[in-house]
Amino acid sequence: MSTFIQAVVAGIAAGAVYGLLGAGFSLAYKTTGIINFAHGDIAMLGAYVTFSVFGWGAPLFVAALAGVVAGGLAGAVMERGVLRPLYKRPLVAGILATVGVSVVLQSVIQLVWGSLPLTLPSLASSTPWRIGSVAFSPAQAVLLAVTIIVSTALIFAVDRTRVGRGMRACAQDSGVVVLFGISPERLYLTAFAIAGMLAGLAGALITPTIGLTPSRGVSLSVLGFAAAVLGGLGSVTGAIVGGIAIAVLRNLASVYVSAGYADAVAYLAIVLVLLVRVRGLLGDDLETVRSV
Amino acid sequence: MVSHIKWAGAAMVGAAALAAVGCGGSDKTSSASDAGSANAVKVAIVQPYSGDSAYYGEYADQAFKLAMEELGSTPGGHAITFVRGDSKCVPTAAVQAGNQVLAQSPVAVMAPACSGDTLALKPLLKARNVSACSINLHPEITEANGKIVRAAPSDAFTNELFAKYIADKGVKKIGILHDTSGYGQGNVDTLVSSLEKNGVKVAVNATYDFADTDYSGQIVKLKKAKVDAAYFEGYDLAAGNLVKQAKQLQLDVPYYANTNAGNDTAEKAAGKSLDGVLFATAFLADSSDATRKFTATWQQKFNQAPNSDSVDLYQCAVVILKAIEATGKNATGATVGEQMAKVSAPGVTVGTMAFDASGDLNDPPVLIGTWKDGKAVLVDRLSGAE
Amino acid sequence: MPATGSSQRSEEAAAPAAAPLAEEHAARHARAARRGLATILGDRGVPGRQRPLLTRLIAVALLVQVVPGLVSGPNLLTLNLACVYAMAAIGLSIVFSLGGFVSVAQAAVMAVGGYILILLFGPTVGFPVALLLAGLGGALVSALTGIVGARVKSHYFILISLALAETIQLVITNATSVTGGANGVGLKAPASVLGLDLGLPTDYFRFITILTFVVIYLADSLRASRAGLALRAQTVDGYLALAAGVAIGRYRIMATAIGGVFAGLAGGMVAIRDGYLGPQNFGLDTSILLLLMVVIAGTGRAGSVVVSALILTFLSQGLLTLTSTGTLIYGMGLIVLIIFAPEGLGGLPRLARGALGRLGARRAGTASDDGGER
Amino acid sequence: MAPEERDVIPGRRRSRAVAPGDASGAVGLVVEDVVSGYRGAPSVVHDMSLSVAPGEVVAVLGRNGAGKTTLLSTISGVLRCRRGRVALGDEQLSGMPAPRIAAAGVAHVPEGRRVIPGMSVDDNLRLGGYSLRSRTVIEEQLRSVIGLFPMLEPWRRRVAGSLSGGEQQMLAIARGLMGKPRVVLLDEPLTGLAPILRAEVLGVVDAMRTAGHAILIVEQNAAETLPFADRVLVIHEGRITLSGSAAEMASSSAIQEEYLGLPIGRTAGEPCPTREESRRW
Repeated sequence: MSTFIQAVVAGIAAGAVYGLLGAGFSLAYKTTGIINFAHGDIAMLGAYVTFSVFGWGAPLFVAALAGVVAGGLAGAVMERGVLRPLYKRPLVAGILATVGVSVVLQSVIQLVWGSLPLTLPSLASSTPWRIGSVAFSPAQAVLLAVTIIVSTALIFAVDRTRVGRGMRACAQDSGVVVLFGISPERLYLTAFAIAGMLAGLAGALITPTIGLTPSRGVSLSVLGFAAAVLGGLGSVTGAIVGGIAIAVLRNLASVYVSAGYADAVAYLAIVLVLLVRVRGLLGDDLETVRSV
Repeated sequence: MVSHIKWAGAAMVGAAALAAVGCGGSDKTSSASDAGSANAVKVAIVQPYSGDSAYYGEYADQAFKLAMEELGSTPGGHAITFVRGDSKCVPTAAVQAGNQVLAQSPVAVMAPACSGDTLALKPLLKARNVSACSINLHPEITEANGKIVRAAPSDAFTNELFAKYIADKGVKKIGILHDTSGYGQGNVDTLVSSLEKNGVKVAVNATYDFADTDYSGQIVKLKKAKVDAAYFEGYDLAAGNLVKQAKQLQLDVPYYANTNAGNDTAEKAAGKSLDGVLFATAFLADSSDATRKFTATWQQKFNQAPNSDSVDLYQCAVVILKAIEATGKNATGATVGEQMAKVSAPGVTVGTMAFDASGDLNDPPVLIGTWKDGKAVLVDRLSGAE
Repeated sequence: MPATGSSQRSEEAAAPAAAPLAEEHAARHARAARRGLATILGDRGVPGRQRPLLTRLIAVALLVQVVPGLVSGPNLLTLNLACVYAMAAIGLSIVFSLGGFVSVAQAAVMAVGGYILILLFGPTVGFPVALLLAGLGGALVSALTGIVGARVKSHYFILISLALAETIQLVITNATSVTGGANGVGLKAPASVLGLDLGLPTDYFRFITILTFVVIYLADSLRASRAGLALRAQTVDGYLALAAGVAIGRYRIMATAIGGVFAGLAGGMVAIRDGYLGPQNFGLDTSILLLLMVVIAGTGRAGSVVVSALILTFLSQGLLTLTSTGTLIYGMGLIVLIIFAPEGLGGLPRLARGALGRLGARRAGTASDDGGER
Repeated sequence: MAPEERDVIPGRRRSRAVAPGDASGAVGLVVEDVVSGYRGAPSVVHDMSLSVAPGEVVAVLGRNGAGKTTLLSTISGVLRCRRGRVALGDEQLSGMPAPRIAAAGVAHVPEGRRVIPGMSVDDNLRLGGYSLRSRTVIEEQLRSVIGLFPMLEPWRRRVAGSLSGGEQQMLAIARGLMGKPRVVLLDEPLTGLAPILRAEVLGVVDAMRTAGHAILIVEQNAAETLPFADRVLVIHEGRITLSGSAAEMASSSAIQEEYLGLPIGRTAGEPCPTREESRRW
């Protein structure tokens, strides 16, 4: 039993970051309909910037903020420079353009920081507390706390604020919202900037655990995308739940089924969920209605 | 549905085209032309130059740079041109890169740092009759009368000694985590068989993916199996991350690890968690006069600490340059290869590098190291003279 | 779809709402049908425009005779790879432009074909049989995505195909005893067919060229067939698919299966080309590269897919090696191409004419009539 | 161009009630010689001129494809003016992007309602007040708009997509009023509604007029719109072919003809009987 609890607890901590990644995915998708495969690379960029700023002597917390800002900037630049001409084009054009951005970001990271793996210290100690026979470290606690705070703020912003409402409306009918004084273009920019900031944050949070390598972004993108889809594309809450579900599932699968096939088990579960519930776990009705 | 006529038509296209080929006959490409002028030779460096392992390419270039400064840049009067292939640490890319650089008839090859790449290259080397120097640890890299010499100890050799060392420590039941890379598989296969020979039970032998970000599931699995020791195999970052996460999840048993746990990157990733982890390696900066001297030189020249990979690559560079030097005027893949097999050159991890019939180092070094206060220190020397 | 929305309307409101809804539905239908028809008629891939068989035969014979004499060394190897990719990309273009699926599993389907060939081909199973089985295996795996994919929506399909691709990768890397794991597996025997020694790049080129032309021919025939017509119409508007019902669903699965055959064959030919197969060869990056070939080709026609496969293979082989600067240029090139060539390579001539026309108009001082939606 | 003498139906003079979107700055909408159409297609609206004063309802009648929706889209900036100008009082609207025109006080209630189906009625309304920015102002406006549309009160938390057609139309109009507009453009507000609901919508239009909004309403349903309008324009093939006060139009036989369709053979270029008159608008 304690093994089970330990696997779940560790999964929740790891999944929180996937959830953050997924939330950024969902937000960008919700407003623009574009799936951003450079999301993980923006996260890595944020992490590398965090690394550099930390290296210049700034406190880790400040460095992480710099990473968040860098992520936001990258998201905004990408929206302005690459995606803007593509909104009226088929889905696949936007997606492939983000793949192009991913390639560009990877090579920029490699040119600036080199390919040698780098590391970043944790925001908090990784010496674990012991609760019964379950270990849980301050670093994991910080990670979880940041995720909860950020996602709560994000959910509030999307649900309750004027701009959040605009984003949701824009996702459903970008043609009509201009009649209310909403500029979809500005909202797209905002969405990608916020998504980029979320990615940067996720990058700064996850690198103490995984270290920095230029091409790590791809696997982060895949994780974030899976989390967002499982949770229901477009739902921030869903993305967080989806991320945690994936991590817990992987952990349980590697303990009780097979470590090598843990990912396959997780994917199988996702496919099954999608077959039963087309809109994902928490996706809104709109997802079943929307055709691309 | 596509009509049957269409498919029949397609078959006709195929048949007719084949007939066209038959009439034309096939001209065979001339393979491996001569090496060119007596003075200029090409040396191929097939390494990952892009992607996550691109630093190996950088190490290889640095290794040759240093070796040429120390041994002269024109061994035996041959001006050396380097042809580079990007193996990306992906075996099929290595085949592709190998095909492309071998088409330029190099006299020797610096084999890729990733075992899988080199394994994939082996048939090409044979076909082109070119020899390579490798730093791979995978046991199947070398073979009797093969085309590869290895400037590092084989994992088969290292792990036989390491397994006995682990058994002597009183370990009865061990859990192993390793990645699915070619190196990881080879490393663990040899370790497992040696451990079992020494009466150590391998309770868990789980894998993780190179791209994984979280190993908690696997580590919890070790906890569940109640092992009394853990062995972590992983490339630099993973080696450190595994140890750190295991400590975080309170897997309170002695840890053993492969050579990468002795790299600086691993230490940076894991910090103090690595203290006390015992790893088997061929190189420790502080284990002999030669290694200390080499470390100082490398550090000063390239502004970074050398690790077992950069040392081994340097040794390979030395072997290749020495072999070219010994060849005399007629340097071809075949003649340089002959010289590589019987080279006798000063090494860093071993006093003198010389190879046995299958291309493995004579008296290869096996050191047990650990981390203490941010420094890798020698615990024991299981093989190899200073 | 509106139908879903209507079921949630309150009971008392159902009566007034139902009428406009039905009207709207009918109008959409009509629009969809018109648009679908327009695309089909406006498409340049209609049967009447297909080149006659004889011309194709002569072209193949010429290529097969001439090219091996002109191209050699690394370039020929890359050319061979381009042909392999072209086959897989043509398969993907069927999945994409006829099936309407955005799949990132095509490389994994190739892997299935490749491993089938390399594991079966040997003294007991001949090369042609092994290659056919490779195609069949690809078809089965690809059809699986089609069956599952028919039940989910496009963004979700990407994840389904991703899941399949990753699972196939996992099986290959973990089933070490069968597949050799990450170290890969070598070809057991040299392959030859009809007197061609496929170990030689020149003979390999001859064979792959013929194979590619067969694939082109089949793909174009499929597009021109009745099924192809229906499929093309349904990708333009899902309402058509809805109207046509079951038949389209079956056609879409068929499209994925045929796309899979070509990928399976291509995978088998990778094994022959390298004499060696590893899981890394069929990663997400390869799938994305194939998807790029399809999108950059623009039209669904097999011929233009081959052209873009040639260009992208040489670009990626040339730029992706040795330097991160090369990768940077490659990435930027992709972005520029996607943004500025909305109709792919096929649209470039028109784009150029348009640009020239605008330039001419500006010179002449006439304001272009550019009013419209922002 | 100054608004012409208005053909106001006596008895419809209203007292200024304090109402949502109080259009106190008494400026009307002016459209001058506007040419417009869809991107990459020939112009649909040709040299159209009209004006709507505050507290006035102007109805535009015309068949499908006559250019009615194009006209409204051009005023609200969804389509760009190819020539001519649109102004609200002294403020030139043409050339501004649509969101800024909306913020300047033009509410466009589009054809087919276009409520945001997945969002609540409240959220839909708040969206209408997007350009007001201040949260308190939006909430205040929300209260007064709900006051004007009491039938929305029970549905406030419901998802807009689940409302009936009539309710959605009310919501769409209410949403338009949220932004305190001076001009309200209504595109086919009666289409697809049951007779009772149509009367209700027209009642709301009347209330808006009372509040002093300038209202431009586009309809095919002449019979029901006419009694409510102050003035009527009939457009055909993108040109104004008939215009006049609602009273005279209602009695005109030409309107019947126009509404049913022009006799074949008469093109827009030919002088219509009322062409002289139409120029004034």
